[in-house]
Amino acid sequence: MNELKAREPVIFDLSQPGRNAAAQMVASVPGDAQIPQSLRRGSPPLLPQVSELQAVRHFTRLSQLNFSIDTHFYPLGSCTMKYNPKACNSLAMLPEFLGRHPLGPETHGQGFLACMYELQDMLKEVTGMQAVSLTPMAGAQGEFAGVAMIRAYHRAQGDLARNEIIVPEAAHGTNPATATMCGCKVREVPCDANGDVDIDALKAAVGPQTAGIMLTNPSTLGVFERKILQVRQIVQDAGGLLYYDGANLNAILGKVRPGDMGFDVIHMNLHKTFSTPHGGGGPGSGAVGVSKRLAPFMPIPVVYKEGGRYRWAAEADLPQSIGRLSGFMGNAGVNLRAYVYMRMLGREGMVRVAEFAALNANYLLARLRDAGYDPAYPERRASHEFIITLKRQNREYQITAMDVAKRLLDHGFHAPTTYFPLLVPECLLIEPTETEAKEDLDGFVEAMIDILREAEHDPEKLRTAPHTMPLRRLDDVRAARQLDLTWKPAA
Amino acid sequence: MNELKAREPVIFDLSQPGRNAAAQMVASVPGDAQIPQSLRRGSPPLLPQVSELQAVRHFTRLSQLNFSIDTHFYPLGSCTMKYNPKACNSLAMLPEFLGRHPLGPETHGQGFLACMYELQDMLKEVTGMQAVSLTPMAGAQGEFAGVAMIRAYHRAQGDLARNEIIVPEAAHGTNPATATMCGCKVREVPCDANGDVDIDALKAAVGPQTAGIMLTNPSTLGVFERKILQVRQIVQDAGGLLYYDGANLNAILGKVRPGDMGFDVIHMNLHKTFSTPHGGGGPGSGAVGVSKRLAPFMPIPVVYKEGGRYRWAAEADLPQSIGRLSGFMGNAGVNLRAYVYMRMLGREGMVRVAEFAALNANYLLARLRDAGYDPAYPERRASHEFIITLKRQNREYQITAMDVAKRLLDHGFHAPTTYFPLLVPECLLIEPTETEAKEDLDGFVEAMIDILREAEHDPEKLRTAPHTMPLRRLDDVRAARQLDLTWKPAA
Amino acid sequence: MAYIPHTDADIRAMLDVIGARSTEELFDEIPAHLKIKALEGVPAALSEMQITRLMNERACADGRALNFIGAGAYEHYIPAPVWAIATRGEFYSAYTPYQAEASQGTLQLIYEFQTMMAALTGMEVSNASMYDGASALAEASLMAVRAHRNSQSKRILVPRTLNPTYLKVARAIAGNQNIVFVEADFDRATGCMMPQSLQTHEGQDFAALVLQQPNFFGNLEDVRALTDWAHRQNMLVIAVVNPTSLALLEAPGRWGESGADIVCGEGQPLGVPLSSGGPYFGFMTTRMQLVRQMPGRVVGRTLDAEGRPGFTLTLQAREQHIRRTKATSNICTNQGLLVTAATIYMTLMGAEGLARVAAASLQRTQDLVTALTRIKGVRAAFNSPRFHEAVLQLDRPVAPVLAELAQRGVIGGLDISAQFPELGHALLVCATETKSQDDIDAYANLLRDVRGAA
Amino acid sequence: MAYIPHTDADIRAMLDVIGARSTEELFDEIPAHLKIKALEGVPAALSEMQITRLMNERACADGRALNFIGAGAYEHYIPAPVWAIATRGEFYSAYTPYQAEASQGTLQLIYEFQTMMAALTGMEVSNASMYDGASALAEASLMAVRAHRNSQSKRILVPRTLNPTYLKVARAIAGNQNIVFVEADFDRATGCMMPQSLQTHEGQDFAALVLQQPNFFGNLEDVRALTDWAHRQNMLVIAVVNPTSLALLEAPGRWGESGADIVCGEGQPLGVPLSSGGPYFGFMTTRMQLVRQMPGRVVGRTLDAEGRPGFTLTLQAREQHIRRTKATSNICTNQGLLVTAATIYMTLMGAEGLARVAAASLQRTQDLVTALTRIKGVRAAFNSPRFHEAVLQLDRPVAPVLAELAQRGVIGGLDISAQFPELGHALLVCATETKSQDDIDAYANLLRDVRGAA
Ligand SMILES: Cc1ncc(COP(=O)(O)O)c(C=O)c1O
Ligand SMILES: Cc1ncc(COP(=O)(O)O)c(C=O)c1O
Repeated sequence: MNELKAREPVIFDLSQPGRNAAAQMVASVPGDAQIPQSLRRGSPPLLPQVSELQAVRHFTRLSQLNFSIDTHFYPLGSCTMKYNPKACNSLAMLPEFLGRHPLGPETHGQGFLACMYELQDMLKEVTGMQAVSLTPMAGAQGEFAGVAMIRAYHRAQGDLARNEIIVPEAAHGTNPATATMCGCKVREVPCDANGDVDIDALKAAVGPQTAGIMLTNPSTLGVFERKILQVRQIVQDAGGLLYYDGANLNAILGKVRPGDMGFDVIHMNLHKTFSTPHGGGGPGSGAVGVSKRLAPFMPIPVVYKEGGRYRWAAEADLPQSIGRLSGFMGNAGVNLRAYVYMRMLGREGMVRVAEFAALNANYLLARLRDAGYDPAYPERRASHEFIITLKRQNREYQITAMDVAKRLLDHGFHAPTTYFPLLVPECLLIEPTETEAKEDLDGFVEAMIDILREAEHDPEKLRTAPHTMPLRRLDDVRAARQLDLTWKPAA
Repeated sequence: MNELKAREPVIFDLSQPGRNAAAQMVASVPGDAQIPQSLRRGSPPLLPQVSELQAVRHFTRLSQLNFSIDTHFYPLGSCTMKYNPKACNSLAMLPEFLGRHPLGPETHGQGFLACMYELQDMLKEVTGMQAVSLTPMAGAQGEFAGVAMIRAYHRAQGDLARNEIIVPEAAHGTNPATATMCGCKVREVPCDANGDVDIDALKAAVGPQTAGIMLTNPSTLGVFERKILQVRQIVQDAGGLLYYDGANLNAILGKVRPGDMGFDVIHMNLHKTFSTPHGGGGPGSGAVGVSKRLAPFMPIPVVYKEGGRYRWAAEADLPQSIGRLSGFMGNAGVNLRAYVYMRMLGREGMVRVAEFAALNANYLLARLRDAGYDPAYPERRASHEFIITLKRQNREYQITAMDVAKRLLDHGFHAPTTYFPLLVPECLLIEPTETEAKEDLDGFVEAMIDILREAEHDPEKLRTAPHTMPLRRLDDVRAARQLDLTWKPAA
Repeated sequence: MAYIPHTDADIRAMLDVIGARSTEELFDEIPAHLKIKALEGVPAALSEMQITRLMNERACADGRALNFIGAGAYEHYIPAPVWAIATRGEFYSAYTPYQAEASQGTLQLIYEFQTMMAALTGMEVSNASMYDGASALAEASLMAVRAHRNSQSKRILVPRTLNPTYLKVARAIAGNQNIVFVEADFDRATGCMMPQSLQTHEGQDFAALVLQQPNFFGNLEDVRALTDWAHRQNMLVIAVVNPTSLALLEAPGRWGESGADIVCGEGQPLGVPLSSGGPYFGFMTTRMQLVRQMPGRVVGRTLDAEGRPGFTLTLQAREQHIRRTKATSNICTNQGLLVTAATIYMTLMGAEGLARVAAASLQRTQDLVTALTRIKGVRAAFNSPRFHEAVLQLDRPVAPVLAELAQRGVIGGLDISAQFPELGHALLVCATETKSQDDIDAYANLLRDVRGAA
Repeated sequence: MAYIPHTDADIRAMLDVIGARSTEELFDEIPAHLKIKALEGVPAALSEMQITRLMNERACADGRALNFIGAGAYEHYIPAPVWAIATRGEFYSAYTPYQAEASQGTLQLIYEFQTMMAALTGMEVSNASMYDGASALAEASLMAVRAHRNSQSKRILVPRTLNPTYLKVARAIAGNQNIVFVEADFDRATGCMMPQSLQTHEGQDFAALVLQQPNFFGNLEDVRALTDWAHRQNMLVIAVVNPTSLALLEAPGRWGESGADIVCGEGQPLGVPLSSGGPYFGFMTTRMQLVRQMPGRVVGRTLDAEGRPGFTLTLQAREQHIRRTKATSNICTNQGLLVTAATIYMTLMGAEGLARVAAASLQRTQDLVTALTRIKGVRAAFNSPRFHEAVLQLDRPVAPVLAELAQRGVIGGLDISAQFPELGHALLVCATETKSQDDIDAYANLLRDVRGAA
């Protein structure tokens, strides 16, 4: 059992007027006298007033209130919570890299640019695509870049009618949201009972309005899309382009390549497959790989190599580009981390990612099935993740997937993803990742067995879980109804 | 209330043959073939076999089982547990400093040597001594250097009879132990009822055998030695030298200087007064400052500055030196941390250390007295620390100082030093340090008030404390009787 | 096997439980002819020691020249605790706090962040971050169009004094939804928008006016008058601000009569290193009234089953994982770790520290301008009050001068001549509190030299 | 006020409670004429930004030359997790684990460390660290004299192949208790002690024989024969060992018939950076039988009040805070943080990783010797098998050659001519796994150049 530390006051409750972290103060200069009175701030902003020790203690203690990969098994499906090597962080944070201004001269950035260039190359290789742009700052922005390129392509062909994006209903929410943001209509197609795309529905959905399809593979149902070539054929025949949501690339690394399957564009989540840290919500990096026909439309900048020197390629080189998606060149530091990771894996290590992710997922699936849990797709192999559904337990014991999730916290495991994908009732999407040892998987199974026993004999214990966290279950309804989004001084 | 995380298996229990942190492995080379068979190891040492993630998770979780300054108020008397600025660490760990070989050429160490030289200078200034050597690696080694210098001095004077060191009975255990290690006899002298040295006893103790006195000031009783000039006179008149245990320098920084009081040698604990981290037991640095007559005997090496260049001074420069106390030049990185800290405090900040350490100590003493606790020296000002004695509570409620200490852990405070100094019964030696805010002192007082109430109404709760730690009270007697000092594989 | 903990015995035992003979068999649902054999194009694995050496060599090659570029990314001193704490595994290796009870650390920190950003900008609510400043403006533009109650307009008025990259990004992103950005010119003498120059746009239907303060040139716009003008024109006001400057400059929430409606900007100056351009974070704050139109994650304080206060993600009905096609944005992963750093940074600085940084930066830039304009052929382009950036005009092309300076260890600013041809040989410079008088003198001497030599 | 949290209101309230008018009054027990006014000689305070810049400049000035010195401190690659974890506040800012229940992290880690050191050295028990390798030998010498059951001798026999600084330190420390160190010469051809050469000391009363493996020259001593000889002579055997080498070399606990009695050495190679000489840590292991004579802290596993296993400091009756004048040593603060780093290092390396580091270092040094002795006027001094250090003999004084190399970026080894005049122009070199063939070639080419030029 694992207990988190107790609660910690809000930083403003530690504040005292006149207190500060003095070693951080630069000398007072009268610089502000140069600001016209009319533009000056009326009263200082309410920021904390604490000593350096208070700040260090507060945030150190806050950190201890988190589960994280570094402290807990964290099988959050779809998120690929694998070990983030410390070296990736320390090498991306070398002082010269941290100190480089993004608009600094290329002469003073050849080292950095070399890393970016080689990263583009390695990503091309693992996806089988023709070119890569590293600028999207997360998966969703990679999706945006992809759909925008698809639109730009059709427009460049003079085909202005294609503004519909097909999205299988199991897709991650970012897929439909991205299509909308790109000004497209979304047409959802269902999956069949085994988790593959419903081919007849797809056939019915395509037409001259079809801009393309966004396919996640392995899908968020945790299975490989077996009809992928059929899907490709149907969409291509209809004149649509093929978008590959590569968030689950971890599952197929070195086994099969989207480019070889005829896809036009893929986004990768470097913060998943290439193990950059999730940072409590981010940052990520959503690099996109493209086919030859989409290459002219890539988001800029990208890195070119000419005569042994590296340089940024931008508007002048790629006049048809969909443009810039970030103020500079995307999440450079995240890309550096991915670069370091990929170099440490090397060609032989990449393949193992998929193999051991699959081994861990299929092992966990087999053991949970033996323990009495129901796989959502019992006929299928797990990819790097899989779904169990608690529909039966919900009926029999009136416990929910959320109850099980919360009870897992008491056992010292972060919960799997709950209620996603939306189409599987009472589901848990479980992704162990390849970096977890068998013993940890076994520990998780033991906990799940305990929980199932508890569901039978003491379901109330589940419904009221967690019991060992600093707080009991939080009232989300109240949070949304009585919005309290900022701290306010006591009246 | 604060709960620490649950227990963690011993690393060997996580080991599996064949598992490793592969990214850390350099290529296998046949280098060992060059070792004659007769000298080769028979079987590999039993070291852990874990993955990098397992190692990171294990030690991260272990860390969370500690109280520390960064997470808790830690009023451990005599240890000066003040905030360790993060900048001191990061600047001492600049790659060039970390990478410097200690025997590398001085041409490639001028930056480092400049810091050491200036640190020597600043320490001279704050102590009023004539010269400083940074080589002792902790307070106790500083003491050793000091006593060795005193002996060397007498010997150089041809006075071979002086081999007795006078130590007030309140002294820290390192004082008598050091004198013994230096081949001296120890003569203890008592303190009077108000915590000052018993002058009559001192007079009786000195003689032609007196090598010197080791005086801690403020003493470990938490009070300033008011008769210090008398003490000096008596010892000097008897031909002895004066050693100043400066572990409590924090209390007098910028207020009074041992050199001005006529002392011949002082050791400082840079890990106390100058806030280098305590690291779960160390490292420290026990720099020594000396008077003119002891300067020729300083431990080597020290840094000289000549014509704008810095260099090591060693055997050739100081032929009378007591010699080397470490393989290179002491805990260089600790000295760097102290240097950074002192530069950030500056001349104005030094004085504040003593002022606010005294303010916090006297405030805490006043409040605890009001709360019903008995100061050991009610007539005296606190220095930077003070003693309360639980003799009365022990009699009335049969609770001990240890019970109170353990119960404090449940309140989220590290316990003060217990049962030291040995001559005050059931004592707690409390040192808040200047970096703690009033609110934290108040929180500590609240806890002490609660505990006193509990002593009256529910003393068993104290006797069985702690209750919220990962473990209940540990059996020290068993630990010493049934020695289990290394993990052994299950038979 | 790097980062794979499996022993041979583990593999055998696991395959047995699965009922497979080899790991290869686990991929039997992939059409066989699609499978590849190997990734020939990826180099062989390096040990951590080898990649460390390689990265160190590359970093050293890039060096640490003295930098005087700002232009949207600013070199401020970052207190040592900031990243020492932000990189603690518990922050670094956690994800979006979906399980609130096991993520109170991240959640409470975001709540504190929201409070600080709301305070700094003078607004009521903040989200938990956007990708960066530029994309935040794109999102703010979409939000303004969505949120405007009395207008269906998809047109947004932007000053030419806006960072040109921000406009590009806003167009690249919001352009897909047919949002049109109309540029309003600036006054050559002041380098600011002038209320008069907006007269041509009066009475036209715009969803919003964008105001950048300080503007791309570093000049201070008359945001009071502009805000009031925009509101009279039935436009919302989107403020794009530098957070450091807000320690001294009026909060957007109090611009003019009723304040800006949406505030966004680049959070990088708040404790995030330059790092070649990212990861940074965008921020966005707004009025409570518009909170349901705001994109991005939001944390709220609530109670647990025993009535104790705690924190949780809230208003998720705006987000893509619930609302899908109807979401306020597609953003999912955001810039959490940078928010962590910024929250620690703001805590350590406080209002006083931030004001000192702002004032020192302002002063330093002033000193730099003074030093450089003493050189023949160098003059200040504008006569407005400014924050910590300035445009200089040279008597010759900027690029070769910068190249020469760079070779001698000084990165002398950004050549903006191509983007603003009307300014001639224009150089945008910035000096923050990190630059000493010696640094400024070194730059000036070098520039004098380089000019002399040329 | 740097690091002082007190507000004016706090100060007033606190003085009120104390009943004092000013903080100055709190010092009224100090004789007035002793008080000083100010510390004029200390420079004014620097902000963290300023000292950061200063330290960076100094570090840069020192640079990062390619280093081939060993001589007791070895440049090995340190995995990134080691210091990322060791500097976590909970390890870094805690103290000696006096309150066991609130210090299980440090305590368990030390227990794991003790286990690893005992395993590596083949002994039964380990302490929780000494200051460094040299002082550990001094303590081991004192311990041997104390612990010897059948001898009152205060004499200790040491080989001249022992690191000369170790001998100096042992003399400086143990000499005060009249311990006498007698040196035994080495064989010129092998650079090792020879059992025969000890014959002169046969039958004399010594408390112990010190054996360093590998010895100061990097050569491998015949520790089996020497250990057995010493035991026959009624001496205890103190082994001084390089921990990395123990991945390949026989553990001292199994030297000869009955093994060494006390093992000590420098722990630095186990994950501690060179850092100009410290902080490092000394280690010491011994037989269970001698545990009560061992200096330093020791952690034991015990049970809590509910019978659960946990860790605590034990055998404290040996230590200064209990035993005072009768303590085994005066050591109090030790090198805890370095032990933390070493424990993480050993965990990440495992026996396999450590063996690879050892083998690679050995091979690299071999390659270096091969490359350098191809140069005219450079030859290997000894013909023994060695670990990862070697003595070369040059045909000219070493110092100017080294100075020239250093100026060109290579720190070419340690000049030991003065300490060992019988070896002529002697240069001690070391290459660890961190050196590539390119590095070695670079050194060789440079040396060839330098010799050519001279
Ligand atoms: C399948 C899938 N697609 C897209 C995304 C969106 O990626 P991001 O969160 O980086 O924007 C995710 C992850 O959250 C995902 O799991
Ligand atoms: C008064 C006093 N003297 C000496 C020492 C010994 O210092 P160290 O532990 O650094 O050896 C200490 C600290 O523990 C002390 O408090």
